[in-house]
Amino acid sequence: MSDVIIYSVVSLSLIGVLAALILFIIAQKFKVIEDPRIDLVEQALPGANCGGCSMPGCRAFAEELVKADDISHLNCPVASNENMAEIAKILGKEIAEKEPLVAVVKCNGSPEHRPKTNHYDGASECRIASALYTGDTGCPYGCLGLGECERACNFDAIHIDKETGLPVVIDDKCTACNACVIACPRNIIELRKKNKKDRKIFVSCINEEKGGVARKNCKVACIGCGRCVKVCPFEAITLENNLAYIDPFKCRLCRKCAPECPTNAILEINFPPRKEKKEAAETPAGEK
Amino acid sequence: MSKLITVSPSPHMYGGDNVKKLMYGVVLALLPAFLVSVYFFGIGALIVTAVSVVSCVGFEYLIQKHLMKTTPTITDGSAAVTGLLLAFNLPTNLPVWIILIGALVAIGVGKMSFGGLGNNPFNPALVGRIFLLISFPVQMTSFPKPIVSRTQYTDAVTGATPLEIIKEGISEGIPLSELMGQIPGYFDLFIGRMHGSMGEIGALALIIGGIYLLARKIITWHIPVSILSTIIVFTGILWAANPEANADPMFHILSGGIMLGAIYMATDYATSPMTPKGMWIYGIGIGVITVTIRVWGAYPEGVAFSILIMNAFVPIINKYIKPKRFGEEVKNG
Amino acid sequence: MNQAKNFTKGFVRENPVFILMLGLCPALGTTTSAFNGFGMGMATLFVVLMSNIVVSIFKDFIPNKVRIPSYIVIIASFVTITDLVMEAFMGGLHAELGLFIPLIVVNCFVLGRAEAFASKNTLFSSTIDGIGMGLAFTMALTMLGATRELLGANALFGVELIEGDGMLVFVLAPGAFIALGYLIALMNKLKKD
Amino acid sequence: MVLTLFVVTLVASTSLALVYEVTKEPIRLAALERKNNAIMQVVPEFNNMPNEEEYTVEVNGDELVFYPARMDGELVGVAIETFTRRGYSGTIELMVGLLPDGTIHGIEVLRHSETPGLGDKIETDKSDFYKQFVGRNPGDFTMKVRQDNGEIDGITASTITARAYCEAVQLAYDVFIEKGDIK
Amino acid sequence: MEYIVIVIGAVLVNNIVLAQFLGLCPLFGVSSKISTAAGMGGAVLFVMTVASIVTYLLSTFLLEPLNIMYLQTITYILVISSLVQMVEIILKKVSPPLYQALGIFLPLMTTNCAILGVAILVFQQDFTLLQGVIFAISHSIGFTLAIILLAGIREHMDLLDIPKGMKGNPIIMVTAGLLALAFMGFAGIV
Amino acid sequence: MLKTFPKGGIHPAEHKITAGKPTETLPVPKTAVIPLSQHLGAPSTPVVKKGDMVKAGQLIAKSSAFVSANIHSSVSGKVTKIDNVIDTSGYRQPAVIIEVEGDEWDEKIDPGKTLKKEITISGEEIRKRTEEAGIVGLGGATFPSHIKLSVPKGKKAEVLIINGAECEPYLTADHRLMLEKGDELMVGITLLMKALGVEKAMIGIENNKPDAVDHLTSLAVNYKGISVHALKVMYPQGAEKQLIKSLINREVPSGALPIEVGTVVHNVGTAVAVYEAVQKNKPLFERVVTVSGKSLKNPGNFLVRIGTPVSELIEAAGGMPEDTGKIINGGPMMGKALNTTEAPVAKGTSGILVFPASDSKREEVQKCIRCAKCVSICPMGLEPYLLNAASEREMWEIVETDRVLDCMECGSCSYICPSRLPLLDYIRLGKSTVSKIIRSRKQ
Ligand SMILES: Cc1cc2nc3c(=O)[nH]c(=O)nc-3n(C[C@H](O)[C@H](O)[C@H](O)COP(=O)(O)O)c2cc1C
Ligand SMILES: Cc1cc2nc3c(=O)[nH]c(=O)nc-3n(C[C@H](O)[C@H](O)[C@H](O)COP(=O)(O)O)c2cc1C
Ligand SMILES: Cc1cc2nc3c(=O)[nH]c(=O)nc-3n(C[C@H](O)[C@H](O)[C@H](O)COP(=O)(O)O)c2cc1C
Ligand SMILES: Cc1cc2nc3c(=O)[nH]c(=O)nc-3n(C[C@H](O)[C@H](O)[C@H](O)CO)c2cc1C
Ligand code: SF4
Ligand code: SF4
Ligand code: SF4
Ligand code: SF4
Ligand code: FES
Repeated sequence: MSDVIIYSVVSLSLIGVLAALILFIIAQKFKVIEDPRIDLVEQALPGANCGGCSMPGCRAFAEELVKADDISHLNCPVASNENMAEIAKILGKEIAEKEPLVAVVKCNGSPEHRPKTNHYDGASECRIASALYTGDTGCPYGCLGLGECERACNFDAIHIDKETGLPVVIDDKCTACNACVIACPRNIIELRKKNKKDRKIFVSCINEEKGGVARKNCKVACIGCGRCVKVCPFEAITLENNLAYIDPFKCRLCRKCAPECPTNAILEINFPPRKEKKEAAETPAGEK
Repeated sequence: MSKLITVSPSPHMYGGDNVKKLMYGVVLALLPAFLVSVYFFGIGALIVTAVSVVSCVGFEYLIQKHLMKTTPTITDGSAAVTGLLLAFNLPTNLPVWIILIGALVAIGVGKMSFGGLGNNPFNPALVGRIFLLISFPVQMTSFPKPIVSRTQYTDAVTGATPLEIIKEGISEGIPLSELMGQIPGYFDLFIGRMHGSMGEIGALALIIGGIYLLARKIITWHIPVSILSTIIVFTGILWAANPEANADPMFHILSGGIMLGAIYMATDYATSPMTPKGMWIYGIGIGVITVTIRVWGAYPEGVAFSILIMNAFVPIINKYIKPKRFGEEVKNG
Repeated sequence: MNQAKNFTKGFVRENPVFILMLGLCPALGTTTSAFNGFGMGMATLFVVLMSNIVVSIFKDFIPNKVRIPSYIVIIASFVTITDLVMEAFMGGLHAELGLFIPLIVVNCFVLGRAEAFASKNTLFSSTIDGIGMGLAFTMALTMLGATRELLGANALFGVELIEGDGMLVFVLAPGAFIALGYLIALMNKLKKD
Repeated sequence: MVLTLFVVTLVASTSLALVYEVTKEPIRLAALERKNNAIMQVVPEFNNMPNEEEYTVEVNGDELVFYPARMDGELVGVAIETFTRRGYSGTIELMVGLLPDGTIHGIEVLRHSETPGLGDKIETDKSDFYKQFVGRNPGDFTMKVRQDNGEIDGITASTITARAYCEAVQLAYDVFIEKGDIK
Repeated sequence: MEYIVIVIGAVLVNNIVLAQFLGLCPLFGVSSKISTAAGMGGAVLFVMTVASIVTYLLSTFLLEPLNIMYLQTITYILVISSLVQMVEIILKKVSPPLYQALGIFLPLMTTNCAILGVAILVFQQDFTLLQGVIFAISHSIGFTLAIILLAGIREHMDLLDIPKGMKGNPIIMVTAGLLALAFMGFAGIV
Repeated sequence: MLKTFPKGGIHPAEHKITAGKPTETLPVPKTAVIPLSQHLGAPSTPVVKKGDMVKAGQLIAKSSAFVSANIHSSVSGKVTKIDNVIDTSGYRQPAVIIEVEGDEWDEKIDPGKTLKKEITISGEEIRKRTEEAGIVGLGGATFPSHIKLSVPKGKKAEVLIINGAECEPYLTADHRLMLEKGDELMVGITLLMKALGVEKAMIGIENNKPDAVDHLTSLAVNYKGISVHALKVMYPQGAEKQLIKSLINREVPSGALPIEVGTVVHNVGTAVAVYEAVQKNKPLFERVVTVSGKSLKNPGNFLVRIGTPVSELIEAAGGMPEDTGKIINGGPMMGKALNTTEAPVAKGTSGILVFPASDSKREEVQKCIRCAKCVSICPMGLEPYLLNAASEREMWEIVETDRVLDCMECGSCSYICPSRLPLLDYIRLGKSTVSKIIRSRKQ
């Protein structure tokens, strides 16, 4: 009876120790040096494996972070600033504070403003339509409304409005991952600084045609008249190729420009209603 | 301009075939075999077919409408083909409730779970049939006698199929020459006077339908020919080696579901390879596995299993067997 | 830690079988009937619970490098104990479950609990976790067993409900996979709602 | 490190050994009881200890185990542990109880791995298949399935199992008649 | 002949995953790509064969003579887990791409029932060493076949729209079920 | 057996309604809009400015790069502006707009119709004239022809292939040209042969134009080295690589040019244009355009000045029918749908098709049923169903390794698909994305 106990104990221990020993030797022989920080960084990342950083998954991003000398250009859209700060601490590297951004759609040409000139009947993809011709309206710059951006968004933050046929961004859901910006073949979407209370002022048009042509095809096109440029007290607006652009970092949301625009191409969103001029306060599509 | 002109990428012209026409083409091709079945099995053939087709179409409708919440596409005819082919794979005295289970499995598990037409990796009708065969081995292997039980449905006189007789006999060590006396002659096999599943009898009618499918370009010849030739070669070798223990190739291709399988079921679009070379591999695989199961396996018949097994290989075949690219191997001269 | 949540997490949200897809072999191999599933679940419950307890007690004494081998030895011991005890006192069930009892030792779910939970948590939490997850596993196996028994043999816990044979496939391998597939789909739906 | 592992295995093996020692006897008893139960099922009432009188008979290299059952010293039947390898999924082991004249008194299945729902109908609590054998003397009827021109109704879709079952019972009977003279 | 029976039986008839329910975690975990599935198959082949040999020897020359077969489970698992670790360490050095591909799944081999199950079966079936080795190799081939077929179908499904409710694990399970259904056709060949 | 290529191809309904209609000359338009980008390659640089007076045949824009072509005025009159207009490409592109006054031709041009057979200049000069005359391939690709005439070092042209297949349904411009300008064509071919230094030329014609085959065969006896071959009616018989395979049984490797297998392919129209440029000094400023469609009153073949608005062609063919749903520039298989009838005819415009609304809308799309029809008809041996699915799901590696770049956009796959999948739409998307990926990889 005690035999069994002795045999058991001895053989089992023997096997255990033997296995440990062999393992130990092999581990020494086949050592691979891998940076242990990769694991640490990976744990600090959100682990969503969304590819928003343009790497194949979080681990690859972690490896990249460890490898790179300057990580300020490496950016995980999902991670918060704390996450990134933690990673920077692990790596002992500097990291740029991320300015919160949000996507805005720079086309306001709903069918009432921008009548259809033909009927598109190809595969329902903006990239395919845009590779074919100028589009189903007179404007060769405007949104095609086939929802490439909606499909690109992993966060359910951008949707085509059925009535206007234009995409609308849900500010709270948008992580500024840039996916829709890349997806849009017409470069209509821009990531802009996220202001307090989600306020925004921007020129909702990218048409570079001459004023007359642009206006003919779309009632709310920017015609490049330059009146907004003149009224802006902060020199935030520039005019190039018949198109005005408001620099989000220079703009201080004074709202002087919007009422100046003869075509209502400048949108202001999430502001309290204006008292004096009713016309401009009417919030056009693009608001959620 | 009041009416807007249409703009779309090229081409601007389309061929005449569409999914509906193809599917109803298959239905048409199956008609002769159906009539043969009705002639031999009578009321049973009618009931089984009606129940199977209606329930397949019905289940597809219900699943699409209520589970997948999409617009039902039952008019494309693919569910009807599945229902018809499922019926062709069942004995004509099968209780209605078993047919319903078969249809639910074929359409629900075999097809719609994968997203419906074109998505299923396994042949839905065969999924239904094998599911039933394994679930209800008794009911699925009692086949009514042709002609005599035309007016009976459930309590038809049953008997064994030629393949069962041969298999059982050989396992008992009875020489083949003696067994051949117990089965119908080759002419009867050819026109379908034998025990068997509803639609697998009647090689002649099946071949006529097959010629129609080929002429309409609904199927290509590669799969049927590769299956049949493999079976002929393989069984021919076995037969030549020991004619007393192995049936001859003629018997093999005329009995059981080989014709039905090779012409109508192995050719199912969704579950067969895309290139001629792939089709040959697929067909040879089906032939070899069929004979293996018939000769060495537990089941007297192996076509259904072998098609399902080769269905599983199809994605791999499609991945590695590519069509001959233009300009690939430059043999200029 | 909220112990109620700790206890219930395994039933739907982190169900080892339906959601995490761990321990699939016993989940499919032993669930020919509700009773067998239940029995296997209970055997696993015992091993999970005991190994969780032992690991959480000794976690501080076990150096990191030999953590996994030590856990495996601990689990293997409890498995062997279960095996021996069941053979002695529950011969019938033991024969039914067969190979799958020693295989509890390789059930990723058991090691997973020891690794991911017990080695980081207190004795109490680990006990609750062991019981909760064990019960969840048992529930999953019983459910699967019941489904298969119901469809495959028209019976539940050995009681015949409808006269006649069921759909044999469900007793066999293909039916096991298919039944689990649809149960997972159902569970996913529950999880979402 | 190695030490910890050593200690863990030490503790584990010791405690295992202890459990083993404790369960060893119950396991043996449980196995014995199963056998006894089977014997009890297949032979008439007895008051000896058949498994203490067990002996084996060799046939073609395999062994059949005989358990004579006696009532007050008189032989009332023999339980024979027989088997066949020709089951659908391998070996089927049976306990066949014969009366001294060779009449079958009862049959129990000890072990099999036939398909649940098909071949497992040979189990006594799953179908009445076994009843066809009880009370009949294999010497008086062809103990074969109908397909083989015998008198036993096979199990539908499980001819192979039924055939194998008959074979195993036949084996027990044949050995009983030929070499089974009870000492 | 006897070896052919073992091979066909293990690969087709009693396929370890499709009929015997062993090694399912890796079957579902590592079958998203044909290439990784093949790698996993190779790893299983190696570990299963070596593990079967070592455990066979251990049982025949140590556990059985000493009458301590009840330690089977614990000794086997010790052997297997160290073996797996060895493979992992070696692979990391010798073939980093393969290591990358199989990555986290190598440790899972310790908890792969197939390895332990086959080791136990080899001993239970009273095989000779050679038979045991063939048995183990055949089973790992069966495993590889099943996992590659499943991976093929899964890769194919990447190009389809699987309904929402069935996406992911449910449809993979059903696919495995249909695969098992098809393989039942091999019943009785040996 | 007629010659053909071995794999794939379709046979769409031919609808060659205008085959029997002799070419009519269309009046000069009131305003000509001459796009600066009528060819493959870089747009030309204008050499005239607003207010300039020009004559027909006068150079108005110069080739601006290696792959580019000269552009000549097709009318005489005053340049009113150089502006962006939507042309047949569907995009807004720069064009020279000319207010027509009279019809005065450049004096160097010989406007006579007499055949000028003898060739007096060298091969190199032929090439140069071709370049000066702004000749681009008239078979559809509008690739500047002079580039094809200079054989790269190390390569040797053995045979010139003349593409008279005209495999697109409806189109008959080449057909008419072969019938009406057979001798000019033969001289043009001889010129091309001289420029290339080859002894042999083969004309390939689909067998649905037996009159053209007969006519050219009878003419060919008078010209050395030229043979005429009837080809099986099978779309895309006229595609360069397929035609080469049909005629000389050589396969141009993936990504390579015909010269790789010792041949150069030119369209019959191109050959005639070369004749006119070399022998008559006439630059390319007019071409034959088929205007056709089921509901047109007077479909026909018209000799049209480049820059004529499409609307005038439709007017000449009997006016825009009530039921018009689509207007196509080119054939129905490869042509481009226009979004405005104001787009001007360009060098590459071989046909203007007016489709009734009933033929214009695509049918409802179903899922791919994997019927393999697209695989079996793809003449390039591709797997359209796979390229389609992979492009749709942005699996670009598959798209690339399965050779999307070999696709010549013949449209056979979209044509045949019983599920009406927009295969070619997605394949084009795949092609452009993969090219972008490859380009960025090279950097
Ligand atoms: C999964 C499966 C399990 C089977 N199980 C058994 C079994 O347990 N016993 C048996 O005799 N046959 C079994 N079979 C064999 C078939 O049922 C076979 O057709 C039958 O043995 C012979 O048919 P019959 O009994 O109707 O004459 C099985 C077949 C399959 C596919
Ligand atoms: C970038 C490019 C370069 C070419 N270079 C030559 C060349 O050097 N020589 C030549 O004979 N053809 C050349 N070609 C013309 C092609 O051979 C071919 O005629 C042209 O692409 C139109 O053919 P398709 O209509 O069949 O597409 C070139 C084409 C392209 C696109
Ligand atoms: C699908 C397809 C069909 C074509 N069909 C014709 C045709 O029918 N006739 C023709 O002249 N060119 C046709 N082409 C263009 C030829 O490939 C090639 O570009 C042309 O013959 C070269 O001559 P060119 O440069 O003089 O135009 C076709 C091209 C493609 C891709
Ligand atoms: C030639 C041809 C053969 C077919 N064969 C089958 C078949 O064997 N089983 C089946 O369920 N459906 C069959 N169908 C119908 C249809 O393709 C089938 O439902 C698809 O597999 C569903 O995706 C067939 C269709 C065609 C055109
Ligand atoms: S794709 Fe990214 S940037 Fe665009 S809306 Fe969605 S979250 Fe915002
Ligand atoms: S914003 Fe761009 S991507 Fe989005 S619908 Fe408009 S064109 Fe398409
Ligand atoms: S369009 Fe491209 S893919 Fe389609 S058939 Fe033609 S060559 Fe093939
Ligand atoms: S022709 Fe259409 S349906 Fe058929 S395989 Fe190709 S894409 Fe799919
Ligand atoms: S439970 Fe068997 S491999 Fe995980």
